[in-house]
Amino acid sequence: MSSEVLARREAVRSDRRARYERMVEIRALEDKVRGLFAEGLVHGTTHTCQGQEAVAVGVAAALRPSDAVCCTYRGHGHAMALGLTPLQVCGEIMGRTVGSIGGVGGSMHLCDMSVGLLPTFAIVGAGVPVAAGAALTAQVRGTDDVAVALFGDGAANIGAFHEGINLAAIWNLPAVFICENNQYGEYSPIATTTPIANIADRAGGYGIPGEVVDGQDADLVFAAVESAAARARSGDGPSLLEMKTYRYAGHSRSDTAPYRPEGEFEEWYQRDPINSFGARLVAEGLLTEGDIDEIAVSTAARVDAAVEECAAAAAPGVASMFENVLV
Amino acid sequence: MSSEVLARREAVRSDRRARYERMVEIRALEDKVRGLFAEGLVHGTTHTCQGQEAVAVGVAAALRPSDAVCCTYRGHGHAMALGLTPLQVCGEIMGRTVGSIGGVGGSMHLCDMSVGLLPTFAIVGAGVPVAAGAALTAQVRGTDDVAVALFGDGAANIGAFHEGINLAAIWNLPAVFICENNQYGEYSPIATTTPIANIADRAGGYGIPGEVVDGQDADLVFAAVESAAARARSGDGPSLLEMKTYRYAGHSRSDTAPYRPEGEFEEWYQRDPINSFGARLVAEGLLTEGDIDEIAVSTAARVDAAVEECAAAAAPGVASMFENVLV
Amino acid sequence: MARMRMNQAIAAAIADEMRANPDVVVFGEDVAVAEGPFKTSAGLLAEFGPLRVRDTPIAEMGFMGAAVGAAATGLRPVTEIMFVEFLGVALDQLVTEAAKFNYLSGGTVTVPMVMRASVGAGLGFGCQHSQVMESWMVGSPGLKIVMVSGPHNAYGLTRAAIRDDNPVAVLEPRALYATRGEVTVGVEGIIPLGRAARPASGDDITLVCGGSTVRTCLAASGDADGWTADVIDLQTLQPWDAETVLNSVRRTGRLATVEECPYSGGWGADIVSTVVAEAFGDLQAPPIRLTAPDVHVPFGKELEQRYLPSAEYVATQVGELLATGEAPAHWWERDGALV
Amino acid sequence: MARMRMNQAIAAAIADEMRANPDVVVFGEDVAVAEGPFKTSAGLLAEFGPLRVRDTPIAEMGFMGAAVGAAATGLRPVTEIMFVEFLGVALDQLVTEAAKFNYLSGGTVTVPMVMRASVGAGLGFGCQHSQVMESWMVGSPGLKIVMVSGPHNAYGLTRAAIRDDNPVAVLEPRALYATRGEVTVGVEGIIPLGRAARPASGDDITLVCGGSTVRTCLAASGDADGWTADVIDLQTLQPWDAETVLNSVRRTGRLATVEECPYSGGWGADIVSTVVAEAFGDLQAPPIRLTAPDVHVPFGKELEQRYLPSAEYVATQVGELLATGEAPAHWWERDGALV
Ligand SMILES: Cc1ncc(C[n+]2csc(CCOP(=O)(O)OP(=O)(O)O)c2C)c(N)n1
Ligand SMILES: Cc1ncc(C[n+]2csc(CCOP(=O)(O)OP(=O)(O)O)c2C)c(N)n1
Ligand SMILES: [Mg+2]
Ligand SMILES: [Mg+2]
Repeated sequence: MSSEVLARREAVRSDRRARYERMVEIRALEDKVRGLFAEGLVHGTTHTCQGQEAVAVGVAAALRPSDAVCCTYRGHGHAMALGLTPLQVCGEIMGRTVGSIGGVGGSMHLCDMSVGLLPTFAIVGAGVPVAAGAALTAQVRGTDDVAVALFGDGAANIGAFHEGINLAAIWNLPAVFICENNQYGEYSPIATTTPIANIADRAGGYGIPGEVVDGQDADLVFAAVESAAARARSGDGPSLLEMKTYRYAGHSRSDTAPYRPEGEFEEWYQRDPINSFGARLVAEGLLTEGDIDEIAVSTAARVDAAVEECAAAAAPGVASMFENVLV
Repeated sequence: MSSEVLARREAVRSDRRARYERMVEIRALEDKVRGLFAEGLVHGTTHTCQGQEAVAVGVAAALRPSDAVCCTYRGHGHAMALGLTPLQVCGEIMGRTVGSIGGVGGSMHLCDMSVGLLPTFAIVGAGVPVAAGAALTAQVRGTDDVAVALFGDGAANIGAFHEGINLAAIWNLPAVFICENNQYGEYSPIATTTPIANIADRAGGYGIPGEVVDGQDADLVFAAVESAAARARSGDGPSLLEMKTYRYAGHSRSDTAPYRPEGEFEEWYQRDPINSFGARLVAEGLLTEGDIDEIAVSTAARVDAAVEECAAAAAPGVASMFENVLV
Repeated sequence: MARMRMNQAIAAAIADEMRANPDVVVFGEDVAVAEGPFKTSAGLLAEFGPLRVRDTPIAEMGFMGAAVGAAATGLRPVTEIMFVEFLGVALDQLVTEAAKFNYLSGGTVTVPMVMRASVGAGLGFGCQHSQVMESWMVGSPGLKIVMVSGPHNAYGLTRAAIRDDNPVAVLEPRALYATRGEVTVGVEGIIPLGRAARPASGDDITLVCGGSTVRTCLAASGDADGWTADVIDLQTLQPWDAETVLNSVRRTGRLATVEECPYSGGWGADIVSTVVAEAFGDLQAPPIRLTAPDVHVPFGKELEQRYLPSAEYVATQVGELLATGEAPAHWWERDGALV
Repeated sequence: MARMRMNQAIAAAIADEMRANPDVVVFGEDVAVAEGPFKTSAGLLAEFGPLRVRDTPIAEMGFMGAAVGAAATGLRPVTEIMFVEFLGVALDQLVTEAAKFNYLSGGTVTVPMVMRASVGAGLGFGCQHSQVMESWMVGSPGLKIVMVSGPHNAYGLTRAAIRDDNPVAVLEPRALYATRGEVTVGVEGIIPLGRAARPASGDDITLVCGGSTVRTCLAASGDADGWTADVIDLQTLQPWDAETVLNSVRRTGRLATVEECPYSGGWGADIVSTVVAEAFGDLQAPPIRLTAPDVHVPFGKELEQRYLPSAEYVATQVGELLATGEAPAHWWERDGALV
């Protein structure tokens, strides 16, 4: 498994076409998830990331497998961009032993250390100081790895954000703090909870660089993360990047997003990260229109197959409840 | 007691000479506190505020008794400036029934709601969101009271600071957040814990005004707080004020401040808030040199008498432990 | 009387208190416009407006602290912690500030705030969103803790909590939000804090429960073969109604506590230790505790149900206790349990 | 063997682990330059330098989270929470993140971090700086909890905690930092987690204690008139050594737990509830719990000492238990106690 995961990661790192394909794959799996609930194949909740795929692949492309990533419950896309297979992700969502942690965690809890994905965080903001700690490891050991925290716009108002970034700044840690501003924290539009327009502006309060990035453009995301990571690797400390993006689905399974102003989705969809990146690759001659169609079809088939494999896979037994509690 | 407390508050509010006298009184009591430990009259710890008296009287002068004040463990000066008597403060430090909460709290725990002093906070940062809540009461009830949080430079790095100010900003609450930057958080110089020069600059992250104030000048403190309070009273929301000040003593009883660079204290002492304010009042003809001497002598005598009264006062009995736990 | 779901009963209780007292305000994450993730504040914003019903940023320490400050200066805030685990980022304000303010003000300041939180397993939310965590709050003098077990007492206890002058934590099993039941509405429906209820009575054993385990105990004793139980729904966990429990145990001679939390650190241990100290001579068998095991709440429908003490489990354990006079092994200690 | 104060023993334990393993790092508020407010990190910065020994901002959530991240990626951080109450602003990272990481990584990630905290009353720090708060941590699967009771086991348990692959909370009674004692230094001095010690043995009662109450129990039993006690210092509270406790109680037939925390929610209840379930037939008297009352820790030397269970109190309660076979009333329940 681990070699497949690493190969998938390497593809995203080295090949923009693979980034495109991965975005398509992420979208395909996320689109299936709601249906799985309807079919009774999953219970509980889930947080999907349709619309935010460019952030996922851009970040993963800019990082090395030895870099550490602290991600949230909205983590399916990041996990797959980092290399996890649809089987690992969907298996976890469905609670099957093929899931990335054996099916005992569920949708919010993915992990694969072979590509640097720490256990994803279901507590808002918790990953921010944890990323500082992972960066501390790199600093103490003298490697040039970096640690990345991914968190939402809503998380920028919680104490852990403030404390984690301040700590990284004062210790000059090799960390990159990436806010995925998808415009909503749960059902609340950001303007109702956050008195400033750009989260990136908070960087000034910690004396570190802050930058607003177009999160719908995988190339721009990649470039911004790569340069913040390079800065961190060379000992110049942390940065705060804000990816302006949008989530197409509701906050979680039960949310149909009735709070959205009319036309908002449509406006964002104009700049759909997958469509626009595909068009760019076609324009650059890296893909043909035919490739685009072929990728859509073959990816859907692959994802369908993974979902079916999950449905047929075993659920963890009672003993699993008692495993990995006290070593 | 309450009428004396209110009268003392009114004096500070209306009369700059009273502000001078109160600063002298604060200094006199604080200077006695360490000795009380030596004499075995107090146990535990204490945090004194010599050098920060101008902040205390400037803040108290600008507020009304109906305004709410959330202050820290370094609260003796603020309490007295707000009107509490030396007996109430020293009684609490010494654990006597004459103390402001009956002697069951100790040095870190003062309170007198008749002048708006909420229970002082021994947990760093805790008072910041609590002040937002007190401001909420004013907003909901439609009064024009304000709430003030007083906290240290060190507290500006804790989550409660971030969450409390952000909440006040987004709700446009009538609050004034006042950082007493006395250059150290416990034994750590601020530059080792905080990556920016002015805490006031963090105001931008919340879209509210931030201002650096000379905390050694009682008039400037008064003016800054009064104008921030006026802004809050008129519905224009919270502000963040940073008072640059200095604590002459160590952090707490057991600290002799060995970490201080040579000459630092002496440099700050040049601008001692009491001496300079006294000189100004003399220059303005509001006091004579003779008054200055007289105030020193009579205040010392009054404080000595209060301390003696405390020493003779009863300690709370066992029953007090069981009071005020569940109503 | 009115028939409603538990989440409706909670919203009704808050609304009735808001009508009765203009000082009652409500805030939390998405409680206003969206009416609460579990719809426990349905209708409040519409009726009481944005001054009194507010959405907060995601900042539990911030808004819990704001509740403390608001309560200390005259309001009666009702706040919502969406999942009780989120108290882990805000506990200071509830336990170290609110609960101590009356003491630290020499009795001059009260902090009449309510912290409502959804608790418990059963809905597939995974191990950071499925716990009960009473243990974070028990042992905090100055704080009252309420566990609601259905629409009826959710209404009555919530109203009492809002009226109480102490900070009160109200724990709501989220698996029960959708349960329907008859509710006595109006002031007659208010249920005093500190008193247990006895939804079933019997002679052979006292089953002490609260929150989600009340229906478990009722199901177990309702179907029981050859024994009857006094089922005591604590309702208030701190301070708990020792008199009712002791009177019952003195009569039945046997005690089982039924808790949703892990064995270690669960509140049932407090009940047991008090009962053995006070009523040792009346005990005909060792008091036992039926709990979840000392593990994280697993994801997966079957696993999660296995984690929770079930009615069948209660019946089995009580049956064995009665038959042998000895404490039966926990299910996870039995041969073959883990295969 | 070396004679040292408890704070020196802690610093020595950390230093020895830092020498043995370059992954051990230390951080907390004023632990580096100032060597810790209680001097529990004396000499560390000088010997190991600023890369491994660091002062943090006042940001417990931040640095506790940093410890989680550092531990998950290969370091072994030792962090200091100056007063355990400050965990109230950081509990999430210890209990909801660190303790669950191994589970949430399918066993692939360990979080070998140590959270040291000073605990307890007796020094006049007032009610927000004098508690023990084990209750915040007990009941958190995946977390170990250690209570040290003097220089010897402070050294040995701290080293074991640093070597352990789980997150470990080490609770240090601050009233004992200045106590001197003989310490077995070196790897022979390492004391395995999960095992209790028996600093005194006897026949009439088992006194289960930990942290500051160990010396209380030793003083009480040392001076006892007409009875002898097995004094069991738990050392590790989670998981606690049930075997040692049960074996002792089966022999003595009586149990008293002696705790510094308030009666409600104290760990002794866990011990009692397990003992009554497992050894009911061996009990000759009701197990009792000797604790502080359910109040805030008062300021004032006499009051604070009165708050804590004293050796005299232990002697009185045990004497009465032996004489009457019944649980004596708590001191605060007795006639005239509160005048
Ligand atoms: C401390 C905490 N508070 C509240 C929640 C509930 N919650 C889960 S996701 C969420 C919204 C987070 O919004 P944002 O940070 O913008 O991330 P997004 O979901 O948009 O990716 C909330 C309130 C939580 N998990 N943790
Ligand atoms: C949450 C928390 N962490 C740590 C402490 C211990 N502590 C008490 S005062 C203090 C220093 C605070 O510095 P600052 O905010 O600058 O205020 P100052 O003491 O200088 O007035 C510390 C670390 C505490 N009381 N609460
Ligand atoms: Mg968002
Ligand atoms: Mg300071």
